[in-house]
Amino acid sequence: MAQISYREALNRAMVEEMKRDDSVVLMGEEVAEYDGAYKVTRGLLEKFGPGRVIDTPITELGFTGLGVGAAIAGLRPVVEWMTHNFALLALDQVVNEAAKTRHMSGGQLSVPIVFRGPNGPAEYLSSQHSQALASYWMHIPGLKVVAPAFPADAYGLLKTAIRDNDPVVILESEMLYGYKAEVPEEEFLTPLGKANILRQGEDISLISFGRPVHLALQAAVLLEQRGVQAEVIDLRSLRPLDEDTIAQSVKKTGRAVVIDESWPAASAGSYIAYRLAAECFDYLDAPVELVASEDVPMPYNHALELAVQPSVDKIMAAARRVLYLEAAHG
Amino acid sequence: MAQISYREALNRAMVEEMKRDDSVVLMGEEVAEYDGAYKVTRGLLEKFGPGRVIDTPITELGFTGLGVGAAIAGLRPVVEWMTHNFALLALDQVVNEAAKTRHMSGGQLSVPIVFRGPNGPAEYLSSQHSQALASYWMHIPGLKVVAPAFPADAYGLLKTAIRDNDPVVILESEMLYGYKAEVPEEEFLTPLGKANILRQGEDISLISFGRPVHLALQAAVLLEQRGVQAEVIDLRSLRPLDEDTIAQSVKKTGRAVVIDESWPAASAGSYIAYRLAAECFDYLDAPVELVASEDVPMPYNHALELAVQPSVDKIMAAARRVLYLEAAHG
Amino acid sequence: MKKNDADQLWQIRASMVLMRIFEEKTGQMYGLKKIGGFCHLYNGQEAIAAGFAAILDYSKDYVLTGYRDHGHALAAGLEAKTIMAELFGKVSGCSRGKGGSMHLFDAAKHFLGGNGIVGAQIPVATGVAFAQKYRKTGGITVVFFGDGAIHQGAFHEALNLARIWNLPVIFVCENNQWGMGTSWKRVSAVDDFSLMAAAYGIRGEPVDGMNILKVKEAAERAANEARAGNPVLIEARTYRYKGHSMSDPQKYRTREEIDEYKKQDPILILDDYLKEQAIWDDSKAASQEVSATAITAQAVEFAEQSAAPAIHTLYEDIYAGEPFFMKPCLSNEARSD
Amino acid sequence: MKKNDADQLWQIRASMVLMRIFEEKTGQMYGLKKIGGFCHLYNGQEAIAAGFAAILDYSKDYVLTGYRDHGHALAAGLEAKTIMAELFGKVSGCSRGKGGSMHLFDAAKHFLGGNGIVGAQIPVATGVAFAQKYRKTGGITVVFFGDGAIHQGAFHEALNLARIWNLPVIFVCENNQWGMGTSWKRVSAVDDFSLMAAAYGIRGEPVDGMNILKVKEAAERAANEARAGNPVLIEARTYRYKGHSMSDPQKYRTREEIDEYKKQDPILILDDYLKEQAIWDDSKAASQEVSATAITAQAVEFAEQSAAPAIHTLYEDIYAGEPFFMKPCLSNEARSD
Ligand SMILES: Cc1ncc(C[n+]2csc(CCOP(=O)(O)OP(=O)(O)O)c2C)c(N)n1
Ligand SMILES: Cc1ncc(C[n+]2csc(CCOP(=O)(O)OP(=O)(O)O)c2C)c(N)n1
Ligand SMILES: [Mg+2]
Ligand SMILES: [Mg+2]
Repeated sequence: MAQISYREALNRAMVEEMKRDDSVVLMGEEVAEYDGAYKVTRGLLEKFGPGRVIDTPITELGFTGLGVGAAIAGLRPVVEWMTHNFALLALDQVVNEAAKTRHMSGGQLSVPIVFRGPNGPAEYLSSQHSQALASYWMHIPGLKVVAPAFPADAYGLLKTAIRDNDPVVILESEMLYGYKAEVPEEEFLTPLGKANILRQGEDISLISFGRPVHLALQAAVLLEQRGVQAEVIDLRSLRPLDEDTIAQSVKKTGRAVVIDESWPAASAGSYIAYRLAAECFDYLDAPVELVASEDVPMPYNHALELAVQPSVDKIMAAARRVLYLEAAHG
Repeated sequence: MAQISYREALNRAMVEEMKRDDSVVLMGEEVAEYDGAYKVTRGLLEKFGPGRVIDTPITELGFTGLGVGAAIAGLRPVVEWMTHNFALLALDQVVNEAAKTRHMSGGQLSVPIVFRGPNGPAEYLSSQHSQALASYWMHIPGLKVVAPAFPADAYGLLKTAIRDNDPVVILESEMLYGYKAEVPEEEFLTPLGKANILRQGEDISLISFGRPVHLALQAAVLLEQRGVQAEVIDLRSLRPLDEDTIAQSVKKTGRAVVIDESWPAASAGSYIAYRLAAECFDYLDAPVELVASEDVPMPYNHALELAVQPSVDKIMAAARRVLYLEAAHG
Repeated sequence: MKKNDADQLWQIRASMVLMRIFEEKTGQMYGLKKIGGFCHLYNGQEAIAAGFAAILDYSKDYVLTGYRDHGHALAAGLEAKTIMAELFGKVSGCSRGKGGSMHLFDAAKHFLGGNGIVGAQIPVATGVAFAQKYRKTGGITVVFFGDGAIHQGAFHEALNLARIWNLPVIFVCENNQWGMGTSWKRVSAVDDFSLMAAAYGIRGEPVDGMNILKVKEAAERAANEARAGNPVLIEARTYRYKGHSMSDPQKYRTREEIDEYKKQDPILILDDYLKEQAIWDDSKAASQEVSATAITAQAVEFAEQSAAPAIHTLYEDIYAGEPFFMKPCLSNEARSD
Repeated sequence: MKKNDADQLWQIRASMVLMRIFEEKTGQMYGLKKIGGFCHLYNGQEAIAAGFAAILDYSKDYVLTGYRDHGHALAAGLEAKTIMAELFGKVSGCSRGKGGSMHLFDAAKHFLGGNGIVGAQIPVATGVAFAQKYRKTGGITVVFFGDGAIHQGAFHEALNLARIWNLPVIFVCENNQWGMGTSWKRVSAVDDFSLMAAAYGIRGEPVDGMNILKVKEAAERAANEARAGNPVLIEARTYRYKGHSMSDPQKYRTREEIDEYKKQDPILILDDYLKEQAIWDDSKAASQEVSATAITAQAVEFAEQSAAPAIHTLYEDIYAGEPFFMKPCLSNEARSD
């Protein structure tokens, strides 16, 4: 099995789907001639030509809406937002058009579109460029929302999303684009809505999605060194949410930490933590902990921006709390 | 004490603050010559003239951003969004400019602005016009967010919001505009961030904000008829959130139902329910229940749209569940 | 005048008469509370919908508009009864009672809806045109919007996209001179919207939107250009007779102003023309009124007698495949009623 | 030439030389990883910031721009050292290390920032002008943005607002011909942005943005009009010498293209003019370079030696009064470090 990067995995998924189905087109800022601001779309222009790989002006509302219309009319656009931060300008078209057109038309119209791009903090970018916006998409019925943490999922989820007949929002992470891992060479699809148990454990469940999954895995290693077996679950999908898998895990372990790089209030993470608190009420030995970003806009200074985000230390502190371990032990 | 409507209370607050401080200006679609789409700004043009009460073109992003700039430069704009649904077009200016300018400037600049307008469903409006968007604002550090349920709070919170040196989002409800109740004739301010215990009770806490507060009060009456004493708390403010008041109540009652007309996922209501589950872990006799809107876009048909929203019946069903009462008893 | 042309004009007249009578009835039904919410009537603007519909090829062309969509839906060939049923919130409505007045849809008739967000349909329509060009269907897309919508960023972003990609789309601003209670002049920096086209290197044309013949000519010109990949902006100057929506007291304008415009009523103008051309026929005209009245009455009848959607349908039409719902949600009772 | 005029030109030269040398140093510091993230250099565009700064009255006028803001900050009179300290993320930076390269601010100097969202500063600036008019300060606001920003809806909505309310604002499009790797021509329907002004009934003027004298003249004209309540759109044609940001490999253009533009370098053009006018002075010119180099070196020194912000400052500068945080949040340790 080849080791390929998260970026290459996304690229491979698009190449395969564009070959397979000529209704797939890609549009966004710098996706064509520049090969993508983060080089995710490298080589696509060359392979598929300017009719299918299309640079847009910097008009997020306009080209997102254009993508929605193209989807209604039968294409399968993949719209790249240079980052999710800029998608705030396009939110109306996603929430009021993409998510609702099937409904408002009484089921007549489909909007098979994929919105994708990096979400969440990168480095040294300050507050307008470092926002984790999963919660905004997860809130909206009519959308599907996924957040791959590994190259194989990036590949398999993007392929499924492109074939899906509903609008799918994909939360990537700039910090993961260079991350390499094995991806099977034969084609496969990853279903939307299925969590992945990355590591089995009996003592505590660490539940996350996207980039912080990697922090959870690191925390699990540290916990193991202390004799604690952590189950690590990568949600992969936020909408639908695989409640069965996480509730089953927490009913087994009785303890849970949810990790989400969003702000805490009205967030993806707090919703998941609430659902676990409700579903596993009779099984929990401690409150469900949520490790979120600090409730502040992201500062530029690097030490500060790191302090704002979830970290292995913060996960360990939360784990100690739910395990009722003394801090001194950590 | 005079009985005045929620609409009149908002109006009175604006009149007083505009008289008091000439830096207060009002702008929005139809606020001046038309007296407001929902007549909240009735008579203001006549009182304060077209220099201070200003009709805008239908350009939510543009005039919201203009308001932010005017606030940075020292005015205290009150920006009326005809409804919060349309504010999705303006979201970038609220999230990336209003909420972050103080921070990005290292504390140099203030953005004393109020964004207000009706939020949540009215009647027969279908899915683009019937959205409860509290969660989007509550998510964002740098904002303050309030949701009055009564004329006196509408008055007192709006006055405080106008004098506040930070951006404040006010969630009103079209369905409450005509609601009348007593408002003291002498001037007063209602602090942001303080919940209001509307009714004391020992058995269960019903916690809500905005319009569903009235449903909670009705449910409390029905519960009392069954010998159950419900404590009803009107949060009034979502950001800051008065956790002390609600946690204290739930520690006393051991049972809580949170009612929020938003969709359930990544929502204001689910966050509040999570916080209670975490803070009151050792006190809860049952999981915290959340009564939210159904996770669907709002249909036009009236019976359907009513079925989508929180109702007294749904609150009663949730209350029965947390009280472990048989449905047959209800 | 050729027989064919005369026939077409009479057909157009029938369509305008139907719109007018349908809307009058809609107003009545609103008064009887059979219809609720925002309901925006099209009276006075009929020549625009009719003029474009007359020259479109609905086998490949598409139409999108805003919330003032009853006239456009009729023009696109939706049956009056499915529209009325939709207004009544019935499951037999063209949007299954989900959309209501602002969200009429008929995919088969290439009528891609009503839209409640001012200006939002403009980029969406541009995307439909993108797909048409991509698929080389030879079709065009026409998108209607108001004088209020033209200031929205969505309009400007879409026009630029349409031009740089040479999309087959016609942007039609129905300037009925009021955006709710706001005179278009108070919120606009220019007094001729067709001027805005120059900022996007496309042709702009003002047209008398009360005159069906002029609208049709302009529509034909624009359609030819659009089919060749040249988007066009049309400003059709018109006037709405009724309030913005049913709840509008209309204090912002005078009865005289309305009456003045009614003198140039689009149906009157067409009638005058038919008379000028000596193809007027009293009984034919009268029978059009009778027929439209009958169609409308049948529509009301149909809407009245149609079933309301079952409560469980609120969980339908959200996703293509297996639906799912983030919890908490209504107990299962509702789903199986 | 009058002595005063000559002095002013030499001052302008000093300012442009400082921008150029400051940016070169910024590039080096980025290479040394003293600066991180997105960092957009202003080399090549100096005449625009300098030309406007020369005619503004900073006691009442305001300036806003995008993320390519170092040159504008220097022009507005921010000290090089507080800018460099900000780039280094130090607490002595002009935004306390919170903003970084894209978010330089100095309220006292009426420099209302840098902005990271393409086009977002345009409505904000229009609002500042609204306040100026409301308060009758006599001041104007100048807002700078790129050729990429001009397609954003925010631009169009703001221009319409500025005109209908007669706001004292100048919109300056710095057309450096590239929006990241996209040539402005590929994404624009027109080849002269000043044409867009007509859609809003305001005057548009193209100006050679490499020529400080022409920029200054245009700025003066525009300022006079803006002070009288007539907004103006200026398209200043220019060129950026460096990559879009520090991480740009620039495959989309040739070395020759860049070299061609460097022949019309704004500092060279000014030098030629000073020579033509016979007010050139070799040693004065050399001393400007020396002085700018020294200022920049001191700025680096200052930035190096400044303290990093304490971790607890991440909880500051969010609200005016008592701060509050939605839980969960970092344990109290961090707040009291
Ligand atoms: C984005 C948005 N803002 C505001 C509204 C509320 N609204 C509905 S119709 C309307 C006036 C639109 O006027 P115009 O575009 O001229 O169309 P007309 O009603 O005259 O057909 C307004 C402000 C809305 N639906 N969407
Ligand atoms: C709304 C938004 N979309 C996209 C970006 C990413 N981005 C940053 S700069 C840039 C190019 C802007 O080009 P231009 O306006 O010409 O300014 P220049 O960089 O040439 O000064 C883009 C696409 C952004 N910051 N904001
Ligand atoms: Mg109108
Ligand atoms: Mg540029």
